[in-house]
Amino acid sequence: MTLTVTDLSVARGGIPVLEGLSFSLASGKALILRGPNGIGKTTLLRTVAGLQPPLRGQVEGAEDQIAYAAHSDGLKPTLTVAENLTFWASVFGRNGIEQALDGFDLQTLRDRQAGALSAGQKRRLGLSRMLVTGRPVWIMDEPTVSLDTASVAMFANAVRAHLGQGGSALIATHIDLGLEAEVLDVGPYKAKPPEIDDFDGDFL
Amino acid sequence: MSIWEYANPKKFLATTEKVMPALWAGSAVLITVGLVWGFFFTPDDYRQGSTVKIIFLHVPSALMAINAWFMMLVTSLVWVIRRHHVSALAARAAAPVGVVMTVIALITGAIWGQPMWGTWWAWDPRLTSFLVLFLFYLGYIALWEAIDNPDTAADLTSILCLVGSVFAVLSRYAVNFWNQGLHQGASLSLDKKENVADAFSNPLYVCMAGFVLLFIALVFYRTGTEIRARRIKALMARERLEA
Amino acid sequence: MIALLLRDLKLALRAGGGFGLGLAFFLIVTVMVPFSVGPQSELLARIAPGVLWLGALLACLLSLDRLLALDWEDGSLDLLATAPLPLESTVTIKALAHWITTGLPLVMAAPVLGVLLNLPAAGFQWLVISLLLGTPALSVIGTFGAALTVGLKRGGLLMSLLVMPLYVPTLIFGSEVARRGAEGMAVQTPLLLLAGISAASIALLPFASAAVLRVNLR
Amino acid sequence: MPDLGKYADTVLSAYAASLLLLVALVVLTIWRGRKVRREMETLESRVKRNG
Repeated sequence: MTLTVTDLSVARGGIPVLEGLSFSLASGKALILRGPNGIGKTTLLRTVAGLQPPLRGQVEGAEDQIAYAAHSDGLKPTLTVAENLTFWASVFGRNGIEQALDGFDLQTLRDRQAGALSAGQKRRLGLSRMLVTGRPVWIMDEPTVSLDTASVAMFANAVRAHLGQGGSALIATHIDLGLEAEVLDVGPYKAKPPEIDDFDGDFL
Repeated sequence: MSIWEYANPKKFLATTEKVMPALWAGSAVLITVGLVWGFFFTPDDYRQGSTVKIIFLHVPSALMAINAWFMMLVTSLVWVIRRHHVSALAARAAAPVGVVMTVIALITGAIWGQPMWGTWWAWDPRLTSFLVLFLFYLGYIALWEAIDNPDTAADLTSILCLVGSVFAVLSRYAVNFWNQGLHQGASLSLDKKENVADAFSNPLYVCMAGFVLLFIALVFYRTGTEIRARRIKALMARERLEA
Repeated sequence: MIALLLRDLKLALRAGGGFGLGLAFFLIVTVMVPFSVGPQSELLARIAPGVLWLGALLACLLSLDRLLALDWEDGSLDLLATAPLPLESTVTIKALAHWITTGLPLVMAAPVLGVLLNLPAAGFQWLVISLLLGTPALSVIGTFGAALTVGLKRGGLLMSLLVMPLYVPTLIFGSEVARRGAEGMAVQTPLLLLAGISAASIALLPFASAAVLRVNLR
Repeated sequence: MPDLGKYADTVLSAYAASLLLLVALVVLTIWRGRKVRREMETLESRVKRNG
């Protein structure tokens, strides 16, 4: 199960931000994306996840294989931790949330309403959602925001275990997770603005 | 050489620039001739007296109110299928013209209805349908204005236009069913017996041609404006990105 | 799919879910009508079917802006879009949940409010039948409007502007059934047309709603 | 001026209202068109100078 990206260009709000990106992500591997704020990492991840169409190029092996985690966790404050996870598990056609609760140390919180969790606990719950999806390719956008050191280690362990089972992960992050992972700096792929004189459908 | 070449914004601007003066002049001449002919040189109707002269404004504006929506439907489809930006922008440019035409048709209808039917407004099927059409135009324009990202706005308004067209036709049948109405039948149709007298129909044709030309001129000009506005937006976004 | 429906119903019933607000709005609007038009029972009896239909329509409209906006804000829609469930099913389920939590209670409350407005005895059955047939259309059309405006900061007012014209045929045929029923006239034609509009909306509009939602998620 | 009879007010107000709306539409269209064209030209020259 390999995720292959060829000659990908992505646009934000109609303006190209990154172009000519190619990489592949084999099972058992992780790829860390780096680059300054605003360069288009989130746009790239959303394009790979299939939430927005690419400007050019192809993404192969992503459809129905990916689990996506972004800045917001998709949690309902009036549902309990267990109810939230059970819901996402059944949306992805699976059951069994115990492993996810164990992996992110959420057993003691399982009957607490998600609205009553701290920011870090919410994040852990959001990340544990990746485990219940059963999808092989994890696509994560700044997963460690508001996590403390212990929780970051917990997260790194979860990713390592996932890779050990033949999964893969594409992560945009600034901190060192201590993973054996390739690093891709997207800075050099910043889109070059086209000539100013001649404009066409892109209006540039 | 295919028609799609004009979907390039620059080519569109260059071409319309050339035909604009002819369009403005043509529409001005036709509307002036039609209205002067209609206003000064037609007899009074034996039943409606001089109010029949309102027909030279009422019928062409009503015609354009519907045709403008139809044009928006076609250009929206072109955008959805072929993704030519000029097409989406032309739909956006036509909407306010359609609104003004609808308002003219409604106002002249109300002013005409007052002496003829004894009321400014009646919930007659035709009047009601035009009011509903007016609401559809308002919603369409409001959606364009509300969305910042131009491509998203073009997609959403196109789908609204497609869905709205179906519901507009449904509403037309619904109001027909709901009230049989006071309004006379079509003023011009292939069935000769139904038609208005020849004395009125010739200046009416001139006015209708004039309104069509005026509509084309306005839509071309406004589409050009929308293209430039879109380019301004793109250039500003690009500056922000480079900074 | 069942999981999504159950979650939406659960969320509506929990604290702050807004269940019953539409119903309360329907009640209050109906109660306000005699204050504005006067208490004469013949007048109320004549306008009752139309007032009840309009009240139900407004109550539906009022609850629409939470339909997708909450899931949009907390990121659930992004995640649902990457889930195995097609977006077409997602919006259909959302509309169904909206109907169960808003439309169905309105249908059940309508006869009680009919008593308040002095609705003729013959009208009750047709009022309930017309609402039962018409409110699903209100829910799916409303879901389309909610999908159009989901990304906007103050989408509520704009959504009303967009959805109201789309409600016109349903309102006309629905209240026509209720009115004719109350006056003891034949209801077959508007009833069939109402059923047709509902069936076609339920069958086709989810595709438009899903397309619009995909555009908004980009 | 033709004799409009008792309907003079009706006909004249209909013509006045319609022509006013048409002229307003044309004037607004051209006014906005010119403004946007000027804006685009200034912006284009600025972008070209800087980039």
